[in-house]
Amino acid sequence: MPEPSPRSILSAAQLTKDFGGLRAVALDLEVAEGELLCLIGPNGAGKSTFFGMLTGAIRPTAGHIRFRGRDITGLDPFRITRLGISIKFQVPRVFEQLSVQQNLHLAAENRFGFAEACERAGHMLGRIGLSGHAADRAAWLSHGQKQWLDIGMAAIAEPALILLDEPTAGLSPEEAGRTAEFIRDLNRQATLIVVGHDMDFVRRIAQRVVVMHQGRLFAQGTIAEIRANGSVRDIYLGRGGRDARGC
Amino acid sequence: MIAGDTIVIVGLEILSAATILVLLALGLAVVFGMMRIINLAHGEFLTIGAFTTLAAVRFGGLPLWLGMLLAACVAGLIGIAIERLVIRHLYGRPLDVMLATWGISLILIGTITVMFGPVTNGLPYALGSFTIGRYQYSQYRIAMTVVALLMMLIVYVLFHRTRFGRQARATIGNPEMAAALGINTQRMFMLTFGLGCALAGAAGAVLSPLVGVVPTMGILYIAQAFITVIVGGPLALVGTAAAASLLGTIEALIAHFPLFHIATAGSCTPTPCVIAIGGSAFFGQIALLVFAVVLLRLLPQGLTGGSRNPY
Amino acid sequence: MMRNRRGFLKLTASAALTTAGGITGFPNILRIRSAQAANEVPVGSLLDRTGAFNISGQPAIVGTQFAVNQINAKGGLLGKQLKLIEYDTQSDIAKYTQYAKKLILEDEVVVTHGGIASASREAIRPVFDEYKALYYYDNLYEGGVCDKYVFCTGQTPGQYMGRLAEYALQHFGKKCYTIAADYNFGHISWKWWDIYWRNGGDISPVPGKPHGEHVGQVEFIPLDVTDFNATIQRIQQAKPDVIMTLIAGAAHMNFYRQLAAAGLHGKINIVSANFGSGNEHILLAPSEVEGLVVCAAYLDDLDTPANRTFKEAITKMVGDPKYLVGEQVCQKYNGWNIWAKAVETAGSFDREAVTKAMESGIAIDTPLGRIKSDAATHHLFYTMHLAAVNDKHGWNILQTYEDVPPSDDAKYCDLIKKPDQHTQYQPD
Amino acid sequence: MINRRGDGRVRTGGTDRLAALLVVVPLALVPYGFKPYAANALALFLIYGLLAMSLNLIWGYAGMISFGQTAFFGVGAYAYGVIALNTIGPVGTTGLAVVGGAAAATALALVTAYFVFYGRLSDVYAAIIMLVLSLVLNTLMVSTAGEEWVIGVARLGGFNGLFGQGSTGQNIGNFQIPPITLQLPFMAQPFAFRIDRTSVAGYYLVLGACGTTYLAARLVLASRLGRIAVAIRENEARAAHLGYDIRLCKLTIFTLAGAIAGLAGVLFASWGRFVNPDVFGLAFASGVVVNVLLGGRLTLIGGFVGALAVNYLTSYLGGIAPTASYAAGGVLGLLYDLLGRATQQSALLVQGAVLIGTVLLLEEGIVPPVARFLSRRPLIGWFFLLPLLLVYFSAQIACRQADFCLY
Repeated sequence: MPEPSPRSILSAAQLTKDFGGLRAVALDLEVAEGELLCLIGPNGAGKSTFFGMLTGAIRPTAGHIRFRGRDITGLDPFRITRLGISIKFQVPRVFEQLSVQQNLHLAAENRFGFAEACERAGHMLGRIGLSGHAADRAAWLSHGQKQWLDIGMAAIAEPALILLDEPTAGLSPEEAGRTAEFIRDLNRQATLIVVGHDMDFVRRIAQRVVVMHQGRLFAQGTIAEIRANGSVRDIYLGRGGRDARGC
Repeated sequence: MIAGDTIVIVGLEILSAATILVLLALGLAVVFGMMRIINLAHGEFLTIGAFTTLAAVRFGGLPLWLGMLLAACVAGLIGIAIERLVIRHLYGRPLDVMLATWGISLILIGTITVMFGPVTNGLPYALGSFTIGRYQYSQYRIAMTVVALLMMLIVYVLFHRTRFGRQARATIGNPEMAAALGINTQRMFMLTFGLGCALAGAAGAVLSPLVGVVPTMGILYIAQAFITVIVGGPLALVGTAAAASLLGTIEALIAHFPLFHIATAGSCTPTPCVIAIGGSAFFGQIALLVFAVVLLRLLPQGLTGGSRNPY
Repeated sequence: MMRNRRGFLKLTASAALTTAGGITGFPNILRIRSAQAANEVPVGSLLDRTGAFNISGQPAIVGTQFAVNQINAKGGLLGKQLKLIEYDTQSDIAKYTQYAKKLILEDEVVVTHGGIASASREAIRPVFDEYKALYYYDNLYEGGVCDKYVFCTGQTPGQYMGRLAEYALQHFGKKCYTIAADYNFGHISWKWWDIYWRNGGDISPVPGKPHGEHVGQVEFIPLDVTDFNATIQRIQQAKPDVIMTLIAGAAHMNFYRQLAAAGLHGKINIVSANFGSGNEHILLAPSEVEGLVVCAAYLDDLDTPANRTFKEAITKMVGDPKYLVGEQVCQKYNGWNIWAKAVETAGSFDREAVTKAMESGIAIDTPLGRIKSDAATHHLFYTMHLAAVNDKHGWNILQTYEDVPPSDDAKYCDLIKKPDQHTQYQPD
Repeated sequence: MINRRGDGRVRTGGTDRLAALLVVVPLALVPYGFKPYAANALALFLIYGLLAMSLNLIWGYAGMISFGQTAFFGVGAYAYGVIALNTIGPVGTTGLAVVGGAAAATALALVTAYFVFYGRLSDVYAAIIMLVLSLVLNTLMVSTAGEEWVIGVARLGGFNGLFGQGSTGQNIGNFQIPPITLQLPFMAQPFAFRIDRTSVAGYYLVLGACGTTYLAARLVLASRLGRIAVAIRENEARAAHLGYDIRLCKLTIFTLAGAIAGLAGVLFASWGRFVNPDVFGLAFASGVVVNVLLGGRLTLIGGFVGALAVNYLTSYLGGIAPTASYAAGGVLGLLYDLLGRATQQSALLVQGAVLIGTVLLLEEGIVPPVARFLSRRPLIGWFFLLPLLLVYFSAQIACRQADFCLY
């Protein structure tokens, strides 16, 4: 288990992505081993694109991503995952036709092999509170349960860095609360970058908050500092100039 | 050493080859390229067009051009009927559409055979010929090129200069949104499909004075049509035009000039056995297919794959 | 489980049988047993009623049914009625093999006629050889089949090329450009045409006889090519006196039409091996093909009493006075009749007896004239007609030759000296 | 494309045994209950079924569709033919040819798969590319009629199909493709697997091959590879982000499928002792897809069921002679005439209707509903269907073998 330390686990240097002339992301960012970083920003700020580049789903136009000192820019998703970065997408992506247990097992098998994956899946079922649904088809789960299953799948292979894209999207307040606990719990083993929308969820988990706007790092600091920052409020209220999508 | 008139003739051959590909592919481009529907019955709509023209001219005594117009309409109407009866139930299930359209093509072939019998028919050729140096060339082939251009113009105007076009593009781009904007998406799909079939019918009509008209003729064209559309990529018009001229050039050139020879085993008279690569219709077709595959390896989305809006 | 229930099951058996007969995918026993009625003898026919080859298949079926009906109407063969078992091979090669096996193993037919394309014949020849069954192939084809169990009653290159070459050399000139279908019919026919053309109409050189030569390269046209543009330009480049076409199916329509469209009709003479067998002379305008010369076995313009009555009877059966009686119809009719003759001569349906009878050189008079079986090659001596397309979708018969031998097959094939052959030859 | 209801593993333990019995018993007994033709036709249908199963494997379980399985089928058939024609003389067996045939198909599949999956072609394009591959091979093989296309004694023979030529190039149809001929340990001399009046070994060879391949495929699907394949079918991107090498997995499964298609091709060439370019044709290619869709794309057995259904139907239609094909004049006559000509086209019309019907009404195909029925009402299966089959076949056998017929 990596102890929290100032050592950087992930660094993005002049990381840029253009979509047909539009600059979606242009970012420099350092993430320290073991920290729990919250990434916020208005719609189209480029958060998901940034995640896409971290996981290899999107090829950067320019710039570099280093993971534990190794350049992973433009690697295939599966290779990046094998290096220890895993992601949960904004919309839960689970294997709907497979049972909950099978979902988790698949996620673990690649790293731990069949037998161990079974017990780890069982264990994870407990942690995400779906023990009662082990044999159910994922398609039958509620939205919140799917979110948890997806997080579980991202975490079960014990990656060093977990990316969570809006883990509370569409959850009720108390569900969000449980999710927050679970995330803090995960942070004991892994570094986390969480994209969040609703501020009090962010407040509950974040150590450091980074605000993205129009693809750039707009501001960063503790949650308190960010809340104090007037211009941040402005961009949330849409006073910060054109939105990055340019429409 | 190639003489001047030969060069001109080869040029005309290329033009003609490209024209035929455009004719074959345009309707499919509208349906496959825009609605992402694999219409395996496309060839049969060519057949329908050809037979309608035949019937109109032979039995109806109409002038050829009128017959062709009629052919387009008939094909279009049949297309719409089929869309209503079968295809509209299958949107979002591309493979099932493919299967259904295959069944439709069988039924169409059967029905046409029942109506017209299995024999080869045909219309006497229209127009005369003109002379280039040592060669004579059919005027009708030039006329075909004109018609092809005309058809493309019509498609362009329809989709870019009319209300229908805007609505259709909106629908195809994002059905839910279009519906929310109060566009009758069902109707748009229906009309787009109908248009595709009408174009196919017109193509069949235009080809009918040139080729034997048989109930099974559609099968001969379907592969070429698909290749052209796929190579063309998302842009229905530009893509088809580009792909057609590219593939047409390749086919015509390879079909006209032998590239090299390969000696093989086996006893031939006169010995030795050689296989001439190029210089025959066969290698024209092979070249077309192989080129298409290689090109798709390089540009998986086809020639116009780079562009972002698919119309 | 079955044992303890047998009693109960026996009761329900018959019910079960009928249901199961319906649901399981195999011929119901009832059908099999009723197949052999006392005074009936089953005979088989494999033709393409549907699919790409039905152009030839449907007239062939007309000829077959007419022949069998006529034989039965005359009281059948050896006192037995023929029970015609037809299968639609749907232009699918695998179906040919499958149905051939069915005819032999299940319907137990005494003879099978059929096959349109050479490919279909080659697909089922192995089956008939394996089961030692009798097979008749009644089509004009590229020649060379030499098989103890197979009789080819269609005319072969030796019969339709020799006289054609002589005529073309005499009237058109010696420079010939050949286009051929890019499959076996085209390739093998081309080899024969090369021989007959260069020898001025004979299978081997004859000193002092005018002989032809080729200009340009022989061109093999893939089956699915409909655009002859390039070919036509190459022909103009080569400037031949005469074009020989060894093409098949719709290619005929397309080629002559596009040739005429390029304004070349009348400028270059055309001879063809098989033009007209698809009634192309009716479908194409005189302005496209008038003057084209063929050497054919059957032409519906043959003005003989035999042919007149034949055509009447056919149109009556089909119920369409304008029905075009083409070569396909007559070929199948002749094929069945010469088999019937053989059966009567042999006094038996047995394959070996019938084969012997065929090899005794029996002859019959047909709508197209006399045909006589050739012992050595299992082909026929033919009556051939040299004819040119006239200006009213008909033929001008220029010359008629009787007892034209299958000289090409005779060159390689002798099933009397060497009976155990099941192969096809081509010229070297 | 994924069906939202069935998950492809509908059948459960007990029903599995029942289903197996219901399938295996009749298949095993056919040669004794019917004339040799039944075994012959059934063998062909099973071979088509095996080909269809190769598509089931990649489509139903890995979610990748290929219209070109026929390419591998055809290559397998041709390769078997060429090698067998050349080796049957000197060696006396065709074991090498069987291996070679399957190997050739596998190799082609491997290359194609690399090209498609590592070229990142999108699904529809990939599917069509496979079809194009098949069509190219078709055009190519059709034009090999010339005498320059000879491999050893094997004459490719263009449209007329593959034959062994004699010592001279003139004797082009000298001998045809031999049936699979093996020298197994317990055999005195090489044994040719044929299906005729005297022997049905060929049928059991096909049946055995199909059964073994089917079980092997089931094993593969139960393995890690199979689980990843399903994950890919369900959500490719997610599977990739779990660290699975999608392309490698696809490549493997696709190559396996190619090998199966090749094996089917080998059996086909050996069954008809003939192969010609039609095996690469458009009709045959789409036929495979049809079989799979009709039988059920999400079950391995679906392809077999579809192939049996379609082929039995078309064979049956091919057998009905046209009624009233020639009619008298008059309006009624015209109607008769139309009816007659329609019956002539029935093979096409009915097949087309079946296709459309399946797509519109039977989205899952035949197997899943039947399987669900059996698993819901196993008693009907055990105490009605199974006995029914046993009775029917015992009666048939009694009739065929001992000529003791109930009617």
